[in-house]
Amino acid sequence: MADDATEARRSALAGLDLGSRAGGAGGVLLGEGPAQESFVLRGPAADTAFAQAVEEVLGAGLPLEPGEVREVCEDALLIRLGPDEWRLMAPLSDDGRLAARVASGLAGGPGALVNVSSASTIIAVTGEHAADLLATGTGIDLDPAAFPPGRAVRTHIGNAQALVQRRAEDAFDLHVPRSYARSFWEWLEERGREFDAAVAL
Amino acid sequence: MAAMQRYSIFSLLRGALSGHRDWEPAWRAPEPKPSYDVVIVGGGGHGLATAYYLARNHGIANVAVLERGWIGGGNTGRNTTIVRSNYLLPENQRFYEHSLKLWEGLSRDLNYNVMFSPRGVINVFHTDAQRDYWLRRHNGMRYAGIDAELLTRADLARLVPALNLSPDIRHPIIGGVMQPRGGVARHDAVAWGYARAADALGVDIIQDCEVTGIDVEGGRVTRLQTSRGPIGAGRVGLAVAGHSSRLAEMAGVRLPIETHLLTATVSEPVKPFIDTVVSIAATHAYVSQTDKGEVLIGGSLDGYNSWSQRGSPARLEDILASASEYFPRVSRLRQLRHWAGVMDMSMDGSPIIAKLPVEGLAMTGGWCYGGFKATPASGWCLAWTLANDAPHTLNAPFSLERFRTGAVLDENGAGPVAWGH
Amino acid sequence: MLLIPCPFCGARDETEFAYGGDAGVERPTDPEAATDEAWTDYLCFHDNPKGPHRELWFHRDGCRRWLEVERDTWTHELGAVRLSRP
Amino acid sequence: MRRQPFRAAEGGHLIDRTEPLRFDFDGHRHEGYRGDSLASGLLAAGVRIVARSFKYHRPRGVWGFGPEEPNAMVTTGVREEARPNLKATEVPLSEGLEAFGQNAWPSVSWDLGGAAGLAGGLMPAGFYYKTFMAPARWWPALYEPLIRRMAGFGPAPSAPDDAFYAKRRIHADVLVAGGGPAGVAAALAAARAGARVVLADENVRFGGDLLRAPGEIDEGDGLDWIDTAVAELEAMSHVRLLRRATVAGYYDHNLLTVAERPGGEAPAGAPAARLWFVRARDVVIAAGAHERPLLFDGNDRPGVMSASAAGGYAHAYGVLAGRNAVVAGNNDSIYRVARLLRSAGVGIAAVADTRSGGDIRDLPCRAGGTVERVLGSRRVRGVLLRRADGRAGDKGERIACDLVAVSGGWSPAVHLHAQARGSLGYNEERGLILPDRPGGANRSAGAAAGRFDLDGCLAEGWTAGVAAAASSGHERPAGEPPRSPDRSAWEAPVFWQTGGGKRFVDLQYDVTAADVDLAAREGYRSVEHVKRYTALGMGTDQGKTSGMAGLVLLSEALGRPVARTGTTTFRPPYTPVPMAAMASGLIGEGRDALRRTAADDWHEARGALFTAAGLWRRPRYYPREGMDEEEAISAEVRETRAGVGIVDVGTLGKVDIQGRDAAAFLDLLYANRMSSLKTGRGRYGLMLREDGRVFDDGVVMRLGENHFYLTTTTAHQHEAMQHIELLLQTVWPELEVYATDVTEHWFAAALAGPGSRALLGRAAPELDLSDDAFPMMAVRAATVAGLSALVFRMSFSGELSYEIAVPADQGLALWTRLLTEGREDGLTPYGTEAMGTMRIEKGHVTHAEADGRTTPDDLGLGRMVRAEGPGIGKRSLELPALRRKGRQQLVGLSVIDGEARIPPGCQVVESDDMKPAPPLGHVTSFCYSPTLGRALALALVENGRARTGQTVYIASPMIDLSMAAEIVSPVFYDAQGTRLHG
Ligand SMILES: Cc1cc2nc3c(=O)[nH]c(=O)nc-3n(C[C@H](O)[C@H](O)[C@H](O)COP(=O)(O)OP(=O)(O)OC[C@H]3O[C@@H](n4cnc5c(N)ncnc54)[C@H](O)[C@@H]3O)c2cc1C
Ligand SMILES: NC(=O)c1ccc[n+]([C@@H]2O[C@H](COP(=O)([O-])OP(=O)(O)OC[C@H]3O[C@@H](n4cnc5c(N)ncnc54)[C@H](O)[C@@H]3O)[C@@H](O)[C@H]2O)c1
Ligand SMILES: Cc1cc2nc3c(=O)[nH]c(=O)nc-3n(C[C@H](O)[C@H](O)[C@H](O)COP(=O)(O)O)c2cc1C
Ligand SMILES: [Zn+2]
Repeated sequence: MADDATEARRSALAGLDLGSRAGGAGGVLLGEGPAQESFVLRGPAADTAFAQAVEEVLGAGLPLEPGEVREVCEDALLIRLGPDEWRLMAPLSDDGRLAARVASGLAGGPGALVNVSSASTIIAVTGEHAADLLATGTGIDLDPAAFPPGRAVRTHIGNAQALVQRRAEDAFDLHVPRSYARSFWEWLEERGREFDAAVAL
Repeated sequence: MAAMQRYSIFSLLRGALSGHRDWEPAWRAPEPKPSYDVVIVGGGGHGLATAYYLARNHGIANVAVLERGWIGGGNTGRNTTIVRSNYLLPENQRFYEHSLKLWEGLSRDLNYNVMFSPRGVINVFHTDAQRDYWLRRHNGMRYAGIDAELLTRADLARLVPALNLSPDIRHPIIGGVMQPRGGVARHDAVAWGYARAADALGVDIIQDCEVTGIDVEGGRVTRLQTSRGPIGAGRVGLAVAGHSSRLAEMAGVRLPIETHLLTATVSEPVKPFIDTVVSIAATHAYVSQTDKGEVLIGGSLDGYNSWSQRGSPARLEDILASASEYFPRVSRLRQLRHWAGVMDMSMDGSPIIAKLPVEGLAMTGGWCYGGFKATPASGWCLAWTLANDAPHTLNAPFSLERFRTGAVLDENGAGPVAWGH
Repeated sequence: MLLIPCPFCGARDETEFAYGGDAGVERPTDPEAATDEAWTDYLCFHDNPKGPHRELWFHRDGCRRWLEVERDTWTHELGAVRLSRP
Repeated sequence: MRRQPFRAAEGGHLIDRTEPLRFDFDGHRHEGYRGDSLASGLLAAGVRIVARSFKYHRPRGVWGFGPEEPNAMVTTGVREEARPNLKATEVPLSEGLEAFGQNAWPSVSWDLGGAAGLAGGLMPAGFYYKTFMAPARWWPALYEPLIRRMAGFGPAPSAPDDAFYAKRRIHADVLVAGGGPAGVAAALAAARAGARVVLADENVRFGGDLLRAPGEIDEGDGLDWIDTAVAELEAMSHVRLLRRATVAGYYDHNLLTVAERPGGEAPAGAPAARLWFVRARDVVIAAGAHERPLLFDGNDRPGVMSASAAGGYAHAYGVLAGRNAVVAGNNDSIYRVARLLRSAGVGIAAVADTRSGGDIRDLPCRAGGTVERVLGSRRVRGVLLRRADGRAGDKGERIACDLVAVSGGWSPAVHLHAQARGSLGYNEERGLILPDRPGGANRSAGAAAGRFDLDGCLAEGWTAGVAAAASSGHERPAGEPPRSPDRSAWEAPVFWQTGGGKRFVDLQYDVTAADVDLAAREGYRSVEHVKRYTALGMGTDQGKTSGMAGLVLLSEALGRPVARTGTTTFRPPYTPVPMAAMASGLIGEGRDALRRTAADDWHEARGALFTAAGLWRRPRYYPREGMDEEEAISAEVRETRAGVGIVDVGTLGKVDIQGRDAAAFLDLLYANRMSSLKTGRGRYGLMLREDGRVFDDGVVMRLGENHFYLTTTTAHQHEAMQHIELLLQTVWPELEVYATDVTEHWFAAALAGPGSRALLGRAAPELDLSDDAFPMMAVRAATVAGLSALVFRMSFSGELSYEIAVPADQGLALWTRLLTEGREDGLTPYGTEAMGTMRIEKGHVTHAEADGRTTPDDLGLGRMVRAEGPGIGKRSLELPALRRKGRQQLVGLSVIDGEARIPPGCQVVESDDMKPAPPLGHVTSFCYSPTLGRALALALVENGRARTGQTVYIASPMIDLSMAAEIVSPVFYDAQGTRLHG
C-alpha cells in the first residue's frame, strides 16, 4: 500500500462527477484547473536580506505591485497578495523542490514559507460571459482597465473567499478554499444559468 | 387639569354624528416653563412612559418631556414591534416579565388602543446546540413563572403554515419554542398613548426641543440647555436610546454604549398569512405580518458604529434572503420600504437603568435590539429611580457599575463588543 | 454599503471587511498595574462620536491587514485610511 | 361591439397593431396589442373600474401612466401564480394574461365590501386607537381578526416565486437615472467624453415625457432624436443601456440598485428580473417629475385622471381614456393635453383653467374655472364647474363628460436625491420642493431639478453629463448640446383645491382632506405624525401623487408655511422591488456554503447521518442495521473504548505560526505558558477574551525553535485568526510573527482506543510508538499509510489516541487506507455523538461550557492560567465579579435512575416540584454513557464544586420531566488517566 501521494490525490470536486455534467459551449465555461503546489511566502518587503534571499532562489525579484503576478523560475509564479504576503505557485511536478530551496534561503532571516498546496481548488471560468458571471457575486471592478489580465486579487465571490487570477480578458482561475469548493461550484452553476454555463473538461 | 376626553366606540359614534369636529388634541403643545421638578430627555416610548409613571405612580406631575424632533420618531417609530419576556438571564427575565404584564393592560390603562396583540413569539432552531440553548432558556423561563412552550415540527406546521419545514434546506428547522403571551404592538400608538395619558396628568410634552447641554453645578444637575432656551430641572432622566452616550457626555459621563444601525423592512401589504412572530436562529431574521398587511422583517446589525439611520443594502439582501428562504411565499411579494434605526448597543447586551454619577441624573438606555418591549417597564423603573433617588429591585442589576466590577449581564455571551450582541 | 479604499488592495466593498471598533482604545501597557477603572475603560468605555471616528477594519477577504479608517459616523464619509502596521 | 372600443384608429408609438393579444380581467376576456400596458389595454377595452379602495371600497380607475399610479392595483395570475399589488400601468400586456382587480368581492364592479363605505363615518383617521379596547379579551378574539380581515391590498401568496432572478455588480463612471430628454442628453455627453456610462430608465422605451406627448429636438421629432442618440450610445462598448430598469435605491458611497425587469423582447430563459448594484463615481438624477392632482369632491371617481396620463394614453397607445373630456388644471399643460386628446378623437367638453386669461380660441375654455364636484357614483358622468375665485352667486355649470383630465402642476422626482441624503428646499414662489445640496457625488437635472422646458432639460442634462464625466477625469466632449424651440414651462405655483365634499388625498389608503385636518386638530402636527396617523403616503406608490397635497393641507390646517412642514423621509426603494430578486443567489448554500472535509464522500457513501458544525457538516453517527440511534452511538463508543475507533477531525481550525518572536507571542495569546514547550512537544492551551472569559481552546505543538502549529475549535477558525492578526498588527506590531491559516490544507483523523497503537504501528512501521519515544502530547513527522503525515499523540476521548494529519487532497486516501488496514482490528468509524459522549465522560469542555460567560476557574481550569506575566484576558480575572464566591462552576451530574435519559435544555434545581424558583444552574452537555451505564451531564451550578455529593434535580418543566442526580466530579471516567497509555 506504499503508493505515493500522486495516486492518493483527490479533487474536492470529485464527488460532483464533472465528467457526466460536461456540456456544449455556453456563454461561459466552467472547469477544474490542474492542482498546483502552492505556498504562502511571508516577509518584510522592505527588508533587503529577505528580498535578496528570495531573488537568489527564484531568479526574479519580488513582485511589488499589489496583485502583480511574476513568472519566476521553472514555470513558477509569485503573486503579491499583501504588504508582507506572496503566493508561490509551481507545477505539481516540482514536488516541493523549489519550496525547499526558498525555505533554506530564508533560514536564519525574517520571513516564512507555509505549504498550502492542498488548501484550494482551482476553478477555471472562461468565455464571453466569464466576467459577467463573476460579477453576479463580487463587488470588485472587473473592467479590464481596473483588473487587467495578468493580475490576481483576493476577494469574496458568492459564498467563498477566492484568489482570482485573471489569465485573459475572458479567462479567470479562481482558487477557492477546498472545503467550500463543491458549494462554490454549485453556486457558480446556478448563477451561470443566466449565461447558459456549461462544464468544460 | 381638564379631564381627558375618553375614547370609546360611543365617542366615535358621537364623532361621526358631528362630523368629527369635536375631537380634542391628544396632547397639548405647551411652551416650556422655566423649570420643572423632573425633565425627561427623549420623547420616545421610554421617555413618555417615564413621565406617565412619574405622574401616575409617584404623583410627580411637574414634568416635561423634551423631544428634539417629533415624539415617537426614534426607534419607537422604526422597530419590528416584538414584545416578549423570553430572556435567558434571571435579571432580564424579571424585568421583561414585569414589562409584559404592563403591556397586557396598557390599552385600558392609557385609554388608547396600542393594539398589543399576544399572538405568540416563536423561535425556531436548527442544530442540537441551538436546541439545547433555546430549551434551556425556555425551561428557565418556566422557573421564573413565565409562559414557555416547546414546539415540535408538527406544531410549527400547524401554527405557521407558511414556514419552510423542509428537511432539504441548508439549515433545516428541527424544532421551536414559543412564548404564547408574546406578540406585537402598534409602535406609534405606544408613543401617542403614553403622551396623551401623561399630558392628561399634567406633563408638558415639548417637541422640536433639542437638548444641547446639561449644566452641572457642584456635582448636581441643575439645568438643561435646549434649542428653545434653558430649562431648569430638579432631576433629569435620559431616555434617548441611540443618543445616550451623547447626552451623558454633556454631563461628563462616559457610557459603555455604542451606536449601531439596525435595518427593518416591509413588503407591500397583502391579506394575512403569517399569524405569529417567528425568529429564525440560523440566519438572524424575524418575521411577522402587521395588522395592515405588510410583512415586517428585521435582521441583525450593520456592524459598525453609525448614526446615519440608513442601512447597508448588503444587510438588506441578507435579511430578505433569509425571510424568503424560511417563508418561501414571501419571495412572491415585493419590498416596499426599508429604513434603519440607531441602536444603543451596550457592552453586555443588557440595559442600563440607573442613576449616573451626577446627582439628580439618571438614565434608561443600552436597549440594543430589544427596547420596544421594555417600554412600559423601563418607564416604570426610571420613574421609580427618579422619584426615590434609588433604583427599584427590578432595575438594580442594570447599573453602570457592573461594567467596572465585571458583573456584566451578558445575555449572548458575546463579550465586550457592542456590535456582538 | 461602504466602499473602503484599502491602501493595499484599492477600494473594496464593506462586506470584505470585519469591523474592529474604536481605534483610539489603548491597551494599558502593563495591565497588571492598571486600576480596575483604567482596565475597564479599555474594555468597555469607548468613543462613540456622532461625527469623525477613527476605527479598525480587518481586510479579511483581501490583504488580511488591519486598517485604521477615519469615518464620519453620521455621513459615512471616509477620511484617511492606513495600514495599522505598515 | 368593437373589441377595443376606445382604441383610436391610428397612433400609438408603443403598440404594434399587427399583434393583437388577448387577456382576461376579472374573468372577462379583452383584447389589446403588443406593447400595451395592462392599463392601456383596459382603457382601450372600456374598463373603467379597475380596483376598489382600501377602506371604503370605493370604485377606482386608472389615474396615472407609470409608477406613480395610486389606484389601479391588480393581481395577476391565479392561485400559486398570483402576484398581488401590481400597478396596471406597469404590467406589460402579454398573451393570455389574467388579471384581477383588488379589494373587492366578488369583483370590482360588484363589490359587497362597498357596504363598508356606509360605515365610513365611524372610520376617521386613527379610529382604531379610540376603540376596541374593552373587554380586553375581545381584542385577540374578535377585534383584531376583524381588522386583519380588512388588511392588505392583494391576496396572500400561496406559493414561492420559483422564477430565476439574477444579480450583477458593476462599476461605472456615471450612472444616469432616468432616460428622458435630460437623461439621454446627460448620457450622451458623458459617454462621448469617454466615461463608462450606465443609463437606466423604467420604461420600455427611452424618451421620458416625450413618450406621452410629442416635442421637437434639433429640428426634428423629439423621439426620433432620442432614438438616434440611443443608437449611438448602444454602439459604444463603454455604455450600458438598461430598459425597464428602475433605479431603486441610492446607498452609501454611491452604490445604487437598479431593478431591471427584462420582459418585453427579452430572450426566452431570461431572468424574471435582474438586480444591478452599480457603484458609480457620479450620478445624474434625471428622473423627471410627477403630475399633481387637484382636490375636489369625488376626485377619486373612475374617469378622473392625470392630464398628462390621459394625453399619454392617446399618444403612446392610441387609447382614448374617454369620449368626452373636461380638462382642468392650474397650468399651461392642460392645453397641450386638450389638443392631443382632441386630435386623437376625444371630444373636449371644456377646458377649465383656474387662472384667468389664456389665448385659447380653438378650445372651449373656462378661464378662471375649476371642478367643484364630480357627478356620477360609479364613474364620471359629468362635472360641476365653478369659478375658481369662489365668487358669490355662482351656481356653477354642469357639464357631461366621461373623462376628467386634471393637472395640478408637477412635483420633481427628488426621491433619489433625497435618498442620498441631499437636502431639499421649498421654493415658495414656484410651489416646488427642489433638490438643494446633494448628499453624494450626484447632480439632478431636468424636470427632476425643477427645469420644466424641454430646451432647458436638454441643456441641463448635457451639462450634468459633462460634469459627471469630469469627476472621473474625463474631458469635455466635442459637440453641442441638443436644442429645442420648446421653452414653455408650466409653472403652477398654487396647489389647487376646492372646498368641501370627499376630497381624496391618498387614493390608495383612502385618506381624505378631512382626515389630514382631523389629524392636525388632534395634535398630530408633524408631517411624520400625519403620515403615521392617517397612513398618507405609506402605500405602494409611497405618496408620489399624494405627498405634496398632504403637505399643503397640513400646512394650511396649522397655518404655517409649507417650508416649515417639511417632507417625510424618502426611503428606498423608489418603487417596490421583488423580494426574490433581492434574495437571489443568497438562498441555501449560496449564502452559507456547506463545508465538507476531505473524507466527506466516504461518510456519505457509508450512510452517515450528518450534523452541522458551523458551516461544516460532520458525521453524527453511522447508522447500523437493527439499532436505533442510541444503540448505534453506544456501539461506536464501546468499540472505541474496547478496541479502536477513527474519527474525522478535519474541521478543526489550524494555524501555522512562525517567526523570531513566535514563542513570546504565544505566551501572550494563551493564558498558559507555551514558550517552555520543547520542540516536538505540545500542550493544551486556553485562549481568553480580554474580559477574562474563555474564548477558545486547542493544542499548540512546537515544530521547531520558531515554528508552531496550533489548533482552534471548529467554530472559531476565522475569529481566532482575526484575533491573532489584530494582536500582531495593532497591539504588538513589533513582534516578528507570521500566522497562516492552514485549516484548508490539512485533513486530520484521530485513531482512539487501546488498539490504536498496534494499528498505527502497522500503518507507520518506521515510527517508534513506545511511550518513551513518542510520549503523550508529542508530535512526529512520519509516513503513515504511504503518505507524509504529521502525527500528534493527544486525546479527547480519554483513550490512547493519535491524530494524523495529511494534506487534504490525500485525506480520503488516508481515511480509506486506515480503514482497510484496521479491518482486522475491528476499526470503528465514529461520529460526533460518540466523540461527544466520550468527552463528556472525561469532563472535557466545549462551547456548551465555554459559552462566553465562563472563566477558566468556572470551568475548573483555573490552574492553567499562569500566575506571572502578561497575557490576553488575564487582567480581567482580577475584577471583583470574576473572583466572587458563589459563581456557577462546572460539575458532573450522575443520574441516579440508570434507565433515565436526559432531555435537552434542562435546568438544575433543588426540588422536583417544577414550581417557579431560581434554578441552581443548568445542564451544558448530556449523554447516555454506555461506559457507565447511565445518563451523565456536565452542568454549571452555583457554587457547584462545594456541592459535590449533593442530590439535585435535572428538570425540563416544558415536558414535565425531572430526575434526581448526584453532583460529582466532571471527570466521570478514568480520573487517573491511565487509559491514555493504552
Ligand atoms: C429596526 C429595529 C428593530 C427593532 N426591533 C425591536 C423589536 O422587535 N422588539 C423590541 O423590543 N425592540 C426592538 N427594537 C429596539 C427598540 O426600538 C428600541 O429599543 C426602543 O424603541 C427604544 O425606545 P426609546 O424610547 O428608548 O428610544 P427612541 O424611540 O429612539 O426615543 C429617543 C428619543 O430621544 C430623542 N432625542 C435624542 N437626542 C435628543 C436630544 N439631544 N434632545 C432631545 N431629544 C433627543 C430622539 O429624537 C428620540 O425621539 C428595534 C429597533 C430597531 C431600530
Ligand atoms: N413644459 C413644462 O413645464 C413641463 C413640465 C413637466 C415636464 N415637462 C417635460 O418633461 C420632460 C422632462 O425631461 P426629463 O428628462 O427631465 O424628464 P422625463 O420625465 O422626460 O424623464 C424622466 C424619465 O425617468 C424615468 N425615471 C424616473 N425615475 C426613475 C428611476 N428611479 N429609475 C429609472 N427611471 C426613472 C421616468 O420614467 C422617465 O422616463 C421634458 O420633455 C419637459 O419638457 C415639461
Ligand atoms: C411596524 C412598521 C410598519 C411599517 N409599515 C409601513 C408601511 O406599510 N408603509 C410604509 O411606507 N412604511 C412603513 N413603515 C416604515 C415607516 O414609513 C418609516 O420608514 C419608519 O417608521 C422609519 O422612519 P423614517 O423612514 O421616516 O426614518 C413601517 C414601519 C414600522 C416600524
Ligand atoms: Zn486590503
